[in-house]
Amino acid sequence: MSKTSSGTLYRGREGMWSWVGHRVTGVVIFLFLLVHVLDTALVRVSPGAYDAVIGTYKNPLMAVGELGLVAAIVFHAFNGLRLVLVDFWKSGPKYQRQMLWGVLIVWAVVMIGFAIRHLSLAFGGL
Amino acid sequence: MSSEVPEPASKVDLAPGIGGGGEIPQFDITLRVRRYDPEFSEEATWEDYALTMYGTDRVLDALHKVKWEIDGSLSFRRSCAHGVCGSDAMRINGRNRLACKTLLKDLDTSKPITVEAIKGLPVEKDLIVDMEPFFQSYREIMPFMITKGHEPAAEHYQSPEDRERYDDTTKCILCAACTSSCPVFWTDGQYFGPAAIVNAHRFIFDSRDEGGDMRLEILNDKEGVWRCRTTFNCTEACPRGIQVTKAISEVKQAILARSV
Amino acid sequence: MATTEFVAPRSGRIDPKYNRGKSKSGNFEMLAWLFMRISGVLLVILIFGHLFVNLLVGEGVHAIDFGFVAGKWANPLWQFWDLAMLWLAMLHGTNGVRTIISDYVEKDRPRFWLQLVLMLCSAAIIILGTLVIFTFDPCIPGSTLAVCQ
Amino acid sequence: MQVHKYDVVIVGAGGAGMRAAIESGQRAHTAVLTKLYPTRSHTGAAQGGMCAALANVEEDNWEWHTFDTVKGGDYLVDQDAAEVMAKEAIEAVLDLEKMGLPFNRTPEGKIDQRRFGGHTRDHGKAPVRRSCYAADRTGHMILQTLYQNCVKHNVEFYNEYYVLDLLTVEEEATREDGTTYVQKRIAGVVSYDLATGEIHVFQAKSVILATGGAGKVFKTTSNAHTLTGDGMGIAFRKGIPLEDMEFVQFHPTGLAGLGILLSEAARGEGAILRNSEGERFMERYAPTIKDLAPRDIVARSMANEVREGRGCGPNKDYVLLDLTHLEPAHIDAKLPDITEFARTYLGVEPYTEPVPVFPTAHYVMGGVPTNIKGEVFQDNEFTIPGLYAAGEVACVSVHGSNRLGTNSLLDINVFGKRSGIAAAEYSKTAGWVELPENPVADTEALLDVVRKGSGTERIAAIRKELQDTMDANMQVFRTKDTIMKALADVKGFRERYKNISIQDKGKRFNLDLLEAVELGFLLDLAEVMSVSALHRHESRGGHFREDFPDRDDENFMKHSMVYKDDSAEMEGIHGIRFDTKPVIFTRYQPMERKY
Ligand SMILES: Cc1cc2nc3c(=O)[nH]c(=O)nc-3n(C[C@H](O)[C@H](O)[C@H](O)COP(=O)(O)OP(=O)(O)OC[C@H]3O[C@@H](n4cnc5c(N)ncnc54)[C@H](O)[C@@H]3O)c2cc1C
Ligand code: HEM
Ligand code: SF4
Ligand code: F3S
Ligand code: FES
Repeated sequence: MSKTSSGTLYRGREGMWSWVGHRVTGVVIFLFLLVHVLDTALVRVSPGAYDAVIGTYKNPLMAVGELGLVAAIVFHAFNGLRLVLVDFWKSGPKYQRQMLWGVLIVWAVVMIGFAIRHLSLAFGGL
Repeated sequence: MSSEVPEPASKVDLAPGIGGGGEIPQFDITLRVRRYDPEFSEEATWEDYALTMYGTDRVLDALHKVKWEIDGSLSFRRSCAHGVCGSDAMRINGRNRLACKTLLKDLDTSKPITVEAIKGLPVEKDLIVDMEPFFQSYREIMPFMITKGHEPAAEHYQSPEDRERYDDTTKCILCAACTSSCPVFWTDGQYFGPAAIVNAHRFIFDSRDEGGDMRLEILNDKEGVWRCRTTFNCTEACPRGIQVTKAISEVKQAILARSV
Repeated sequence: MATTEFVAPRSGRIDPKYNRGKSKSGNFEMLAWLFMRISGVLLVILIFGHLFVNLLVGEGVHAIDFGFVAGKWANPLWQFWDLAMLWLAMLHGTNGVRTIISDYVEKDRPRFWLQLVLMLCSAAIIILGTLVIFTFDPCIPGSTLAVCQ
Repeated sequence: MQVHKYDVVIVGAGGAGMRAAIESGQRAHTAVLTKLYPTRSHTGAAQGGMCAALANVEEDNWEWHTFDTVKGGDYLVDQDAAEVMAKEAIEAVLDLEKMGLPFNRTPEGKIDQRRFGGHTRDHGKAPVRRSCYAADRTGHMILQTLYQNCVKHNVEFYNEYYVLDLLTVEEEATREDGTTYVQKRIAGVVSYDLATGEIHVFQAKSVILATGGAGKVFKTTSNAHTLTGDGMGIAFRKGIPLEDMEFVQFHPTGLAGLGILLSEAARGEGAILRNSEGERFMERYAPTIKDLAPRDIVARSMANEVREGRGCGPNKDYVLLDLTHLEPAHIDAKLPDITEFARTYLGVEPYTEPVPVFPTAHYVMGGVPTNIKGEVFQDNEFTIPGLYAAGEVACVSVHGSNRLGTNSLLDINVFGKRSGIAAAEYSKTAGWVELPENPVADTEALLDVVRKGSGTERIAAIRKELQDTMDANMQVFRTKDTIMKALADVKGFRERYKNISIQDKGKRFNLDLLEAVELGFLLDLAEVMSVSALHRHESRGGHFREDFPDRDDENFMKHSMVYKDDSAEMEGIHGIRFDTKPVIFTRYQPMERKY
């Protein structure tokens, strides 16, 4: 039986790549959330255990990880709003590309602000 | 005919270069085609062809040149050669397009131009895919006008505004460029696909048609419109410029509106 | 030279190559789709509020410890906030991963098992999280926290 | 080899084939065999419209339509057929509308109508709005609508099945006066499944040919690559005559070098033809209506400008269609698709630059002779029971020597429907005709020539030379010498054809093989066209002889009939017999065709 073509990577445009991004970030957030609920659940076990796990979040390396996570959430969130607009706003499909650029700009602004604040807190202690 | 058109002087001066002279630009390209013929090998291979082409040549002309002058076994579908029959959707430099509507000069000719079969449908040979799954989805949405008897004596009446409502989706030539560009369709091939939805849209929003509910029911299926993740590949691939994603959105809204 | 009974191979009469269900799913996919969008919008508020309070106010991540959490959950507003966030995010995420599994896992059996694992995990996490929030008692013996005084 | 049995087999799924299938499919066990997926058929390329005297926007009636058709065809029209067509046009349009075709609408919601070349009120007094249309995509909408209705009625399609042979048997029969003659009967067709390379025999009580035109005989053509006149070629090889094949319509405005059609609507909206000097040269040839003269006159004028050295471009081989004095908004509203063609294919911006154009082979007026029921004639006297033809492949002779714009979409609907009904009704009463001893013998032989050929000639090279010589010698100007040149060339090509080889040796999707077979049909048809043209010592409609520039009703008011006959020998041409058939007159006597 013949098979479907594999060949080169499809060169989709903004719409396709934003979808790839949305999917990947969605899964990443989901996996984090599973872990996050588990670690938060430790508050039921003992304050010591909770503080020990939370302590690892205060490690500068984790701070970078956290930054990535927040980046993922912020992108997923803003792009999610864009998707809602594409679906429910009459001119959404027409402006989907412009809206994606909007998402990316807002994302960058938020992330720069957050990164400065967060990293200085994480590394500098204040 | 239209009298408001000004009558031009019987003789005008043509801009230089229009009336004659001028070289026809000519350039060399490498056409890189994905070949596959299960009669001879299970493996698909890339094959390069060096060609000299002219200014107005299209990818279809390059393929013809290969078939007619270099290797007659290269197989692809084509008919009208000007973008109205929908035979020759293929992946050119990684994107779905009609070979007969893609001018070589609009591509980057310094690099090889890759040509391969559209994705998501079984490849039969070279650039030819099995179109049956595609037409199967098309047939499932009942792509014909449904009226509940009482035919008018002459024509059905329809206002120009009502006619305009579904104009965009009547342009579809069933080329499959959209469906085979859709990342959701590539996954398991069960999604109805944008083309089927476009053709359902054409009837759902036709004021004369009375079968809209049935079609909305069909597209409310788990392989229906809800699988669309608005990636817009379809809209960008459509050679007829149909606003495919928008049409899909309108069908989603219609299903929602019907349920509340 | 026998006349073969043979239906036209490429007309509507072929066996459907598609194994689409015969319209049994009702409105489930539509409701799931709608839920993704509504929960998404709500999550923006919930998650951003959460992140803001946890990571940016005061000393940020350094301030988080048992006492911080305990202090927050003493307030019913935050209790409700986190509960809503938990449920919405988990249902949203689970449904998202469900679509992803059905997209990429084509064979029925593996698809079924993966979905089952996903559902069980999610259910466990949701129940666990809910219990934690509701049964949380900050005043463990010897506590020095303000709420326990 | 597989054998299938159907009451009715339809060959071709363009407008004519599918219109027939909708009728026949509801009455009898029907199969449609088509070498293309139905929606790929060239009916979808038609832009302009479909005429019917609906009188939705102004006074009109079918009798005026009949007159215009007869006059447009330079009186070589069979008037009984023209009457049928004009009368049934109204129902044909309404049928399509009820099937769902999205016609453009008038403000009251009725089907809108617009003007089209040659269609007039009251026998030529003024232009009339008769053409029903759907933007500039009328053919597309017709094709889609018919396909949709075939899906609705569950028509059985055999897609990508190339029909390569008709199965006929011959019987002795007796006339009323006791004399005997040979009666052909149809037993079925033989086809080649492109996907597998297998041969399938279809036994059928009725067969309808609807394979479309043969534009690919010429180099510059508006026709699809797949319009290679298969149906005409197959019928001809079975001894069925071809009627009026010298009449080919050349559309004036094809994109230069490509042949892609720019609809007449462009000139209707005010576009002007210019030569390299910038002159509006139509003033010379048709001083009163200038650029809006009939297609054949405009095409000849353009060719003449080029011939006299006033062509444009590096090779001085085209003229210009100037739209630059029109408002861009007007162009966008009225001519969206064709301006897009100019932009896409020539990179010309019609707002600011004139578009290079040259006449392009467009439509074959001739074809397989039929009567108004669609029954195919085996000679001037008898039809072949069970064999029908409709659409461009057929010659009912509603177009005579020159087809009016919009009359072909009408033709395929009216006669497609008629032949569909007639074929199904016939199959209900008729018995099966025994298949010949070895039904696939001829087809295998045909394919073997190509498959086993180990020569050095390439199909594409021969085809290109054929098209070049037909463009040079058989286009809008013909003389005895050029026709003889074309015939001599074709003879040479035939010799070379025996020495071809193809590179694709497989069974799957072997289009190399089928292109070779199609070239065989093109060679036959080029020869038939040339022989017909050679015998017609007059100029009429699409056929213009510079050595006989006038119409000659006395000697040539008759149809040409060309037969394949291995014993025939005429003016040095072997194997082709030329004959004529009277034209049917009902109401109108020939008058000079003046515009
Ligand atoms: C660019 C263009 C514009 C036109 N505009 C107009 C217009 O505005 N108005 C108008 O009235 N007319 C117009 N015409 C003419 C008109 O469109 C055609 O004459 C008409 O559509 C022919 O229809 P058909 O059904 O006979 O053939 P087609 O639509 O060409 O269909 C032929 C069918 O036969 C099949 N076939 C061919 N060979 C074989 C074989 N060997 N075995 C099996 N199947 C076979 C093909 O697959 C195809 O399905 C236009 C033509 C062109 C080219
Ligand atoms: C912050 C606010 C959020 C918004 C606005 C949002 C929005 C959306 C939307 C609209 C979709 C549907 C996309 C589609 O159907 O094409 C979606 C999908 C998804 N979301 Fe979210 N979401 C948010 C948070 C989250 C969180 C917290 C998680 C993880 C638990 C998550 C995981 C997912 C997943 C896995 C998908 C599926 C992706 C896919 O199918 O491609 N989202 N999101
Ligand atoms: S919607 Fe566009 S891309 Fe899709 S099949 Fe129709 S014409 Fe082709
Ligand atoms: S590409 Fe596919 S995901 Fe939707 S927008 Fe188009 S159908
Ligand atoms: S060949 Fe017809 S669309 Fe390209």
